[in-house]
Amino acid sequence: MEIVKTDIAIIGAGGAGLRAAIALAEADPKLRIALISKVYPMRSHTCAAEGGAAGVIKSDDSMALHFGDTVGGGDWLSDQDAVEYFIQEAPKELTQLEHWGCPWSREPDGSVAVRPFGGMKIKRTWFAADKSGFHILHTLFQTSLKYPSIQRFDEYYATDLLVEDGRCQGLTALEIRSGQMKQFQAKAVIIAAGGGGKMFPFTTNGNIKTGDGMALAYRAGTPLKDMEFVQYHPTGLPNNGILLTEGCRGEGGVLFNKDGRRYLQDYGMGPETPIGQPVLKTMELGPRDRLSQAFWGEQKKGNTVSTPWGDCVLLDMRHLGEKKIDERLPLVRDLCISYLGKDPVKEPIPIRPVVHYMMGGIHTDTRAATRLPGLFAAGECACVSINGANRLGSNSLTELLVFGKRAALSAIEHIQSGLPDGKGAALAAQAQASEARISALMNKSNGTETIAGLRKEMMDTMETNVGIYRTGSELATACDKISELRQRYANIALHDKTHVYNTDLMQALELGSMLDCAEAVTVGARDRKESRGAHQRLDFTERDDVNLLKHTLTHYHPTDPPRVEYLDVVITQSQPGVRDYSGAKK
Amino acid sequence: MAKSNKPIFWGLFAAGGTVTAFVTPALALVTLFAAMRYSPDMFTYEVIHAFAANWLGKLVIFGIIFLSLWHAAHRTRVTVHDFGVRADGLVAIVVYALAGIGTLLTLVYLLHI
Amino acid sequence: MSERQIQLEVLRYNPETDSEPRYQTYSVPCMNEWVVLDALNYVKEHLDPTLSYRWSCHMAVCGSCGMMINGEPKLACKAFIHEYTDQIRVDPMANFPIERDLVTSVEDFIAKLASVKPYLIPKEDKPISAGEFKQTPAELKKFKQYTLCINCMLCYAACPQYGLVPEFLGPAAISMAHRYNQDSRDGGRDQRQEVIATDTGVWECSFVGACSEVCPKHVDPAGALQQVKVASTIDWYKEHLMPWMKK
Amino acid sequence: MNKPYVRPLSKTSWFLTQTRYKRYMAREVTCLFIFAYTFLLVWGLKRLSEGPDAFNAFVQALGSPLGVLFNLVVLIAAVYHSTSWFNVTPQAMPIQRGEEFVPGKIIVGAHYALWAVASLIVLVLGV
Ligand SMILES: Cc1cc2nc3c(=O)[nH]c(=O)nc-3n(C[C@H](O)[C@H](O)[C@H](O)COP(=O)(O)OP(=O)(O)OC[C@H]3O[C@@H](n4cnc5c(N)ncnc54)[C@H](O)[C@@H]3O)c2cc1C
Ligand code: SF4
Ligand code: F3S
Ligand code: FES
Repeated sequence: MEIVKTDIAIIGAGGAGLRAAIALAEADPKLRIALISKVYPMRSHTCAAEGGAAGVIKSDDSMALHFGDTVGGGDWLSDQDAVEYFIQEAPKELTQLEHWGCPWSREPDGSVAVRPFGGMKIKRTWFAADKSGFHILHTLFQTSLKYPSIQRFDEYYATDLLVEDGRCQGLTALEIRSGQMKQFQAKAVIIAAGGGGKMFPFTTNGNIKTGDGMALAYRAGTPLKDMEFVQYHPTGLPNNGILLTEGCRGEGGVLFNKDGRRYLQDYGMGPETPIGQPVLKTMELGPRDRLSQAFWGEQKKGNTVSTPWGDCVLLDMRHLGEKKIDERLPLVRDLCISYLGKDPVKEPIPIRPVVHYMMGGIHTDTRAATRLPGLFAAGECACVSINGANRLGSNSLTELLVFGKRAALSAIEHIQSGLPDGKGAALAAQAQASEARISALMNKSNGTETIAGLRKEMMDTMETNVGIYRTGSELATACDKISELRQRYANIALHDKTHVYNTDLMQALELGSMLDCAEAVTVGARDRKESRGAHQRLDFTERDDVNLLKHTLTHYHPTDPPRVEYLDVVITQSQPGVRDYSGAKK
Repeated sequence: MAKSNKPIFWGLFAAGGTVTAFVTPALALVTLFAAMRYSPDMFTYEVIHAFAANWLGKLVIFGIIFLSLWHAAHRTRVTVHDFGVRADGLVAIVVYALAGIGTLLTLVYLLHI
Repeated sequence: MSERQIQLEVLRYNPETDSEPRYQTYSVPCMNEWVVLDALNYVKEHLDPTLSYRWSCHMAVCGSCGMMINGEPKLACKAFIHEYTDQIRVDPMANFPIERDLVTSVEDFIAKLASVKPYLIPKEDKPISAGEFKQTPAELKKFKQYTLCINCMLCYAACPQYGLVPEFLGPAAISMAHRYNQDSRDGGRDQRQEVIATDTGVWECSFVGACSEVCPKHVDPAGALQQVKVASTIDWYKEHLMPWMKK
Repeated sequence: MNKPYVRPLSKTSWFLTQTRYKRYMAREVTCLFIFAYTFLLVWGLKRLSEGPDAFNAFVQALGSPLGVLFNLVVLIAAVYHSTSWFNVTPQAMPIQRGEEFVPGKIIVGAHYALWAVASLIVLVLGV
């Protein structure tokens, strides 16, 4: 097996991975950096982010306000020391991107423009029309081309971490193009492999978001945190889950039920604000969890519109007018016309909540370090946690930057701490075991389970039992089912025996990752007997700050369900309070 | 890779393309009328000669012919390439030589008028 | 949501068993609102798990699903079934070597993109603490269109000059250089000219215009390339006829 | 093992594979006619410099069926060249006024208008 020797290996070349790579290259041009990604960097799902990235820059804003919005939005499950660090770094990182050429939208005087976003009290979301993530990703990717020390391994699928002497010393990866396994020996590894929304059938997430990074760390023995918090975005296209950015509502779009009522006022987010004059943190500018829950309420009351793709409510943007829509939301218009055949300039768009983001992920501290020395994580796959029980829109893109860089700096500190040389033979043995696992998977001919079949059962389970509102019995069913699917996974059949670009094999590996993550989600949800943020239980409707102002940590077990541990939330300034999204009252 | 010297020719090509786009159809129409004897007293020696005898006229005629030649020459070079002939150096010499000769002759004739 | 039976004719190539590509036809029940990518996914899930192709976002933004659909370079996730008859032919992107099935090798494009220095080379140094560079909406608009490129390479699949002369830098790479050249914050044009104003750079383009016709993001690379030619020509004449103008 | 397959592309007949390539080649080939026509003009100039008889003989020769046909073909080619040239000018030379770009249609329209004026002048002078 070919060995690639490097100083720091990064798994994932989305927003977080690229930011980390650039930070490493800038910190020390002599560092050897291996940037490993299963897709070409600009294909990473950061490209799909539309709305924008939050950071305090305008004079009417303050760090304290961003802090308050984030912690309240996260239903006090956020670690406040992490949030403090995050909001301090946010404007610097967004300005840094500007210096790298990101085409942020501008005010007439040439300064960067900001837009309102759900759950934010002040306009503080930097945006590049409605293609913010796309521009961030391409700016980072293109900037990374400046640094010769960043060696890219595009279309390499990371399969296992190498852990020896209690620290992470590299990984194995499959070169997809050739089907060959490669061993990467590194003094530190940063995982930035994105989220895992694909374990649900109806999601804004791309095909590549299969929780690989989380599963890699999890299997290597470092716990996953708060996995039960899965964010639904309230405005997805009903037929395929394509996201209509929160910017739609930020710019003044409103939500109606089938009777033409602005129903959000019936869910504690009123009073109704005049059309075309959105008020921050009120009505349509409430947070995602509340809006998605309100949809569920309307559906139960029979107030939704039925469409060929299921029950919907209507997002009306007509009053914004063609000019504003074309300037601020061109992609949204294009997506509605192309994929639904409806023009938001002319008619309201049917929408429904869709799985969007995972608040949980690899447990890291404020330094982006995991519990495994030498292993760091950043981006959606990590859980620092700044997002707590519910992420505010536009905090994630910023998080990629802030903690991508942080992970890089921590990794450098780690390798400068005087590490002993790795034991080549031991690492090679692990790498060989990893290779053997893959080739066994590929060569098995007597499997009876199909990838597509198991995947569908997993998705159905997650959708029916682990949705916006959950109950103990459904969650118990889900836990059993996922655990069963994990057993059956061992009996999977692979039809494609070709080494070159074997997507069948990739899907099998991805399914493995998703099942591991799904188990952490279901077990975490079953055991969290309260309602907080995105985790709402019909059998425990209240938030329980006495017993559960805590993070869930799930520990992997190869055959059994995970072991669950709880960890106190870090509170520095803000004691749990009431989340108030009826700002218009005051 | 050094910067190309194609701009010399491309500049002429572009200027020529614009000039021919504006005047060649009309010119062709005039000569077509003349060829078809559309009207006996058009395109007469006297009128044309008077035009070409004057310095401004000479300049206009030279400008049109010069730019048209170089426009056509450069595009011919590309077109020959597009038809699969890969001897670009040789083709370039031939077409630019043709345009050069045409330019020279035009100058000579104009000075004789 | 009507359903139609579509005959999907896909070019297959397995480098380990085939000496050359061949077509394979799948009969796929398609919803009318589907895109060709949905049909391929149907094949992969239900008919033939060995079919290989790239995709991710399903919303025409990641740029991975470029292929030839009825001979036309398209994003499979933006090729609507209802725009086709019941017979659809799918080929890997033209002008690129086929790695396997619908997967092509794109290293050449990536290397070319990297070669044009597609990043901001700032006119002036400015520390982060001094805040952002000012840029008016008009200055932004000047290059905005060229930032929309998703690197899908459909323009390369459409450009015959790239097919005929593989060394050609090609539409998207040169447009990206132009994007930075046009940015009011940038001062790197001279460096990029060294790469793009060459014989295998912009001068290989004969303004076929196919690139802009197929570009799913309306980047108009053909326009960008002509603008680069105009600017390079002005450079040349300035340099040679008015040497005193040189910096 | 990797064995990328390169599809053959004919260097001499590639342009037959797509309509847009045929349109392109038609546009490129106009230059041959413009080339030839310009030489005709040079020839005419020579005859003009040789005096009225020579010039009249030249005009006479133009009138042959071949001459008429040639002029006709050139006319068609030249018109095709003009339209294909003007239609793409906004791409090559966009004009930004304030924040917005002048719509391509206006730039193309202006060229067509100017074309009409130029043609009129040539016709008035020539006829
Ligand atoms: C449609 C949509 C809109 C959004 N809009 C916003 C918004 O407006 N504002 C906001 O703040 N957030 C938004 N988000 C959330 C945000 O975009 C994501 O959380 C963020 O982009 C994730 O970035 P990342 O770098 O962590 O991962 P990604 O960009 O997903 O990148 C993951 C990387 O990991 C690699 N990878 C994964 N597995 C492996 C493996 N096994 N081996 C090797 N490489 C691997 C992939 O190739 C990829 O390069 C949005 C999300 C979606 C889906
Ligand atoms: S210019 Fe257009 S066609 Fe070419 S790569 Fe970019 S987006 Fe794709
Ligand atoms: S198709 Fe090719 S030749 Fe030029 S205008 Fe576009 S790059
Ligand atoms: S799947 Fe992303 S562009 Fe088609």
